[in-house]
Amino acid sequence: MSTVPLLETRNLNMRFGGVHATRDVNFKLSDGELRCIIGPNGAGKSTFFKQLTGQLRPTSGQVLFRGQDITGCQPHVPARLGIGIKTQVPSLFNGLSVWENVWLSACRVYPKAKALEVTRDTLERVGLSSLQNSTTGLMAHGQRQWVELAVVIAADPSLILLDEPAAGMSDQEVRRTADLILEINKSHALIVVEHDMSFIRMIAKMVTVFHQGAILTEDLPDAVMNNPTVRQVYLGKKAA
Amino acid sequence: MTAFRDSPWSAVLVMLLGVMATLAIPKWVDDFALIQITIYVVMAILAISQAFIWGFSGILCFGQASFFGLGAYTYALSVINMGESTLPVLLAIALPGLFALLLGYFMFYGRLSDVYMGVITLTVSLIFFNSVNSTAGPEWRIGNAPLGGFNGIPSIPSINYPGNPEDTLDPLAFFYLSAFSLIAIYGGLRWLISSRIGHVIVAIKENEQRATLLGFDARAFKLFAFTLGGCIAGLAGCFFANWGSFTSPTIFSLAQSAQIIVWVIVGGLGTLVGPIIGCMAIQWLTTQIGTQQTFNSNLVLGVILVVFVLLVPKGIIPSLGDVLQKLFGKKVTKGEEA
Amino acid sequence: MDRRKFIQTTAGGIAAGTAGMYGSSALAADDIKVGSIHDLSGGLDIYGKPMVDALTLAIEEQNAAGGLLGKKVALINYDSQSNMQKYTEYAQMAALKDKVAVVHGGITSASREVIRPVLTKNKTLYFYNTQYEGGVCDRNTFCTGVTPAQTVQKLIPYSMKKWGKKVYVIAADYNYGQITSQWVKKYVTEGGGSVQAIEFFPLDVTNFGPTIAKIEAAKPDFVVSALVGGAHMSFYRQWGAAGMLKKIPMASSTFSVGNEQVVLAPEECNGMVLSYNYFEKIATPQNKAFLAAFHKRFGADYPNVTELAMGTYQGFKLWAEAVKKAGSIDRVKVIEALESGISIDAPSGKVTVDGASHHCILDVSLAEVKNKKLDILQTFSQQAPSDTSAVCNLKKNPADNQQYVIKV
Amino acid sequence: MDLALIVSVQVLYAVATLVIISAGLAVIFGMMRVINLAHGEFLMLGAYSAIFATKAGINIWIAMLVVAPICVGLFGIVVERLIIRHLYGRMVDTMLATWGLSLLCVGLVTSLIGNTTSGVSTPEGNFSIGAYSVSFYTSALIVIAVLLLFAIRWVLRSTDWGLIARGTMQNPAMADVLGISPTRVYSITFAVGAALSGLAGGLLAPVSGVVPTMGASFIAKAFITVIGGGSSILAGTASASALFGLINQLATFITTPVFGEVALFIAAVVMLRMLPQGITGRFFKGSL
Repeated sequence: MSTVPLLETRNLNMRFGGVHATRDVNFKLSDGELRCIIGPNGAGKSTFFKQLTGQLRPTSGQVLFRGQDITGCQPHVPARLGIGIKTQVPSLFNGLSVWENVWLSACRVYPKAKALEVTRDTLERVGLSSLQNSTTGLMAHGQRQWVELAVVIAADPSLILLDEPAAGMSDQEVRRTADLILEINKSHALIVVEHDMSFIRMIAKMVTVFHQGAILTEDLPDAVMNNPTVRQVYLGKKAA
Repeated sequence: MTAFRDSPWSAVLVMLLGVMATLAIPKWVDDFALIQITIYVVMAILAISQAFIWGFSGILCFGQASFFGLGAYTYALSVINMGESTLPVLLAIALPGLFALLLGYFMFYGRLSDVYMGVITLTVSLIFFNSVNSTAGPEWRIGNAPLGGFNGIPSIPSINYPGNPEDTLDPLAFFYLSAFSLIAIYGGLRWLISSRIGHVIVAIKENEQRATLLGFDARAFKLFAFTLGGCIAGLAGCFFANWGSFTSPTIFSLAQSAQIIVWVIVGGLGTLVGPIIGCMAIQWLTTQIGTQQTFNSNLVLGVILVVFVLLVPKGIIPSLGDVLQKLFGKKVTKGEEA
Repeated sequence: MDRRKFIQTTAGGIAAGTAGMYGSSALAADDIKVGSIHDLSGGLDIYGKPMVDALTLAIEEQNAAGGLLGKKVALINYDSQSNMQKYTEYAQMAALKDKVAVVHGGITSASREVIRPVLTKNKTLYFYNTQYEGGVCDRNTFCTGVTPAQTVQKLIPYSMKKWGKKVYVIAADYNYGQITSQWVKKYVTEGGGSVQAIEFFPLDVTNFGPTIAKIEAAKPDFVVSALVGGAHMSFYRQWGAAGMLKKIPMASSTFSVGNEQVVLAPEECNGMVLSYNYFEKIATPQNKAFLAAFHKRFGADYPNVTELAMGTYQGFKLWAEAVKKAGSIDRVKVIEALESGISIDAPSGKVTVDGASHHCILDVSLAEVKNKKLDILQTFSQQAPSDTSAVCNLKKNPADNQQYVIKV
Repeated sequence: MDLALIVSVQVLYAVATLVIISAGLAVIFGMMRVINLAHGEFLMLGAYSAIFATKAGINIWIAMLVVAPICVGLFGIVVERLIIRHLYGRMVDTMLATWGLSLLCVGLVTSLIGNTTSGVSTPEGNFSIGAYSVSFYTSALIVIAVLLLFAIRWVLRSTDWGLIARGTMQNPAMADVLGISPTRVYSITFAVGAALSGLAGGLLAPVSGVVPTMGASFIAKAFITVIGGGSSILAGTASASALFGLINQLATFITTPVFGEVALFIAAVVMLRMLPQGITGRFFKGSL
């Protein structure tokens, strides 16, 4: 494993007018790692996520991917470097079929013939082969989340960023999503932003807790659960 | 059958019909009607350029008349100066294309929303109209071709067989040239749409953000589509200047832009065949109105546009597609029309 | 949704119905067909309507008097909708499909230059009945309208004698305005005067504020206007509003051609001096009879028979005379008849075709606008189109086919 | 010195004209996000109603300031009920439907009223500044433009209808919940926008030739002013009118009226590119 971290941020800041959304965030992720980011609403999780994907240009600080500075680059550059991005609200080609959505992602990376094969395998892997002809716009929310997952992994990115992949899902669907993410982690590093603690417990190895735009602590899930400050700030309110 | 998979068959079918029509028409039509049909075909090429950039690439361009006019003027000015028409025809494609590239870069790399793009393209065509309209003075000339301002450039030499400037195309040969160009462009666009680039362009229209997150630089693809649309419209302009051997600033006018939009809306946004049929139908209707004094042409065009936007928003062809589908009850989970 | 489906089917039905209605109008096989291409809608309709009315009256009178060579004359009307593409389409339609004997049409010089080549190529006789900048030399074309040498040549000396030598010219920005302003400059310098400035305006300009200020700064003795179209009307209105009419008098080579004197208030245009071939107040018996027939046909409140309307009326009469003399509607025979010097006693006085230049020798009068009427000041009889005949002689070289732009 | 004075009066006049012709559009597009390409024809209808009223003996000022807005306002209600109501939220379709409406109006007016240019003479006389004379009417227009801005500001800021309208536009669902019927507010707002356009038409009748096709020359400038102005209606329209009016008049003075127009359009295109959200997208943030 090369010593250079897969993804690193150096005192990343973001100010919207008066709001200081992210404060001097230093974050490191190594190859193949699965990291979860949790924190109450408004803790800066999504802002941090958008700074990584280039959707938001940071006020100051750096974002490095394999040592290469990608701070505030054009939004399509991270994807070309091998970062797969799934946004909070499923964003798909609604007018096109599931097959076409996944094929489009594959065809950017692979030549024509290989792309067809990758598309078939990816749909197989995510279990959507039976739905490949249906139009994504007309599908249920849970299914659309999985289609988006398939679209992201079809391009075989080395790092996948997922923003609340389990949002709006039934327990049984959450269970299946967790298995999927673990299976994906066999070949791809992942960062999952989520605030559903039961889901976190199913998949997490390391957890980073955000609070008011800064990293409060980074630890294994159980340790995070029992950390008094985290409880007071985050779990305490919920538990009471 | 989703939008992509059924396109090869319908494309081949339409092109076959086109070729048959092109060969049959000159046989059973007198030469006046042939000249009339030629202008319909030329305008159909313009309609296709608008259908491609708006229907498939999602670029709301209200100023397609600028490239159309630029093509006509470039051809007129260069053929008067050069005599031989082959290079002027190429120029009439390249220059509008280049202008589309510059204007497209100016707009797409500026994060403009659709509405602003519509207004800017409309304003650009007005800039062309006002500027060319005020070049009537003798000092406005390029080489020995006066720009002519409001009265335009009369008696423009027509396209000649490459090599000898004397042997110019007669109306029949010009009809064949325009018709086969239309068919070739139609085929080319359908091939492009079913190719990888085409898929990406359509995907960008569907959801630009997702396409960007997949690593496609949406701006570059849109610029490519916009430039291609500019070239096709330029060629249509060149044929238009050739057809009437005349061109004037009214080619850039608001009314010309409005007509192009009406053709695509009436014909069917999101298809290529629709606007061709819409264009020919409207052209025929406005000419008929001209010979009858009963209705005012603006009134009829206005009613058509309002009725179609309210009642038949998808245009003739897609609505026909729906009707046929309901009649024959084909079990098709059809998302967007091809 | 049933309601929507119902509307869609009826909408489809209406569209088909209107399309079906457009059969060609009733035309007997052996009628003599006369084509008329004028703008009856769009920006230039204020000129086209009176012209088509006059042509209709002329043809009805001809048919009432037994038609032409024993046949009925039928008018085929095309509305070119102030759109150049339509001019080309209809010229081709008239020449190739309807195969008319003659085409009367074209209002602006731009539209003439569109249809003239088409009609010449397709061998259809063409009459251009509008006053224009002169210089057209084409064996297949006859221009019955007045040219600068006939009108401006009278207007400028009269105005300079009356008001002074310093002139400011404003004109419509197309070849009519461009060339006519050159003629104004020629006659002003010949009369020992000086043109301070010539300003050109596209046809859709409506805000003349800055221009009026510039004219005031130049302090000319009088202004010459060659403005054209409905939008330019606002110049006269703003000129009157700024109280300039009393300070700086004005002469015009285009005013009243679109009946501007009827629309504008007297204090916005009184005192303007014009020069044309026809005014309603011309005291010839033919004119009285013509006006009576015109008002009977088109209503007593018809604003004013314009110069262009009379040009079209006389154009048709000249063509009819030539057909009678040639005894056939064959193009070449009619041209030869016309070139032999056809002349008619028209409402505007004697009008004779000048065989060499294919233009007309006719009376020209100077008139002054007074309370929406045009009072005749002076009349000059039988003025020749000296500007065009100086450069164009179709008898010597009949193959000549171009418009000479007179170098002044 | 007089020339400088005259130039400034002309610039003010041009700015005033821009404010007047785009006020109605600012309401309809600025507040309702409805792109009304028939705005030019609303102006034309306003001009014709002013002329017919004056010919029927009504005092010209009443015809312009009262009759024209009311007629076009009523027409606006009819248009909103028949066409615009079905198209809220579908911006491109509204654009096309109103374009059809504008062609339809031109055709209808041409066939009913015919095409002879009609008009009414400019009221009041003129006065002179130094060697130059300026018509009272020009200065009257400048004053009216300023009054118009303040009137709109007063209505929007300090009347409950203004508040309801602004609220509904921002969040129709919320208005519904509070018992205000958005459909009624939409039709009233559209009618007010149409009335303002009618007023503009009436005011411009005396200074321009009134023909069925006169709308075309105003539509482009009105749109550029409103879009150039940006989200907030008043500050945006005022600042954009000032900027574009100045550029137009100065270019006209230096070169010819044509290049004055071209300069205006080029300035608009460049500015839209620099400030995609319009002037008030960046400056005067949050003002009305």
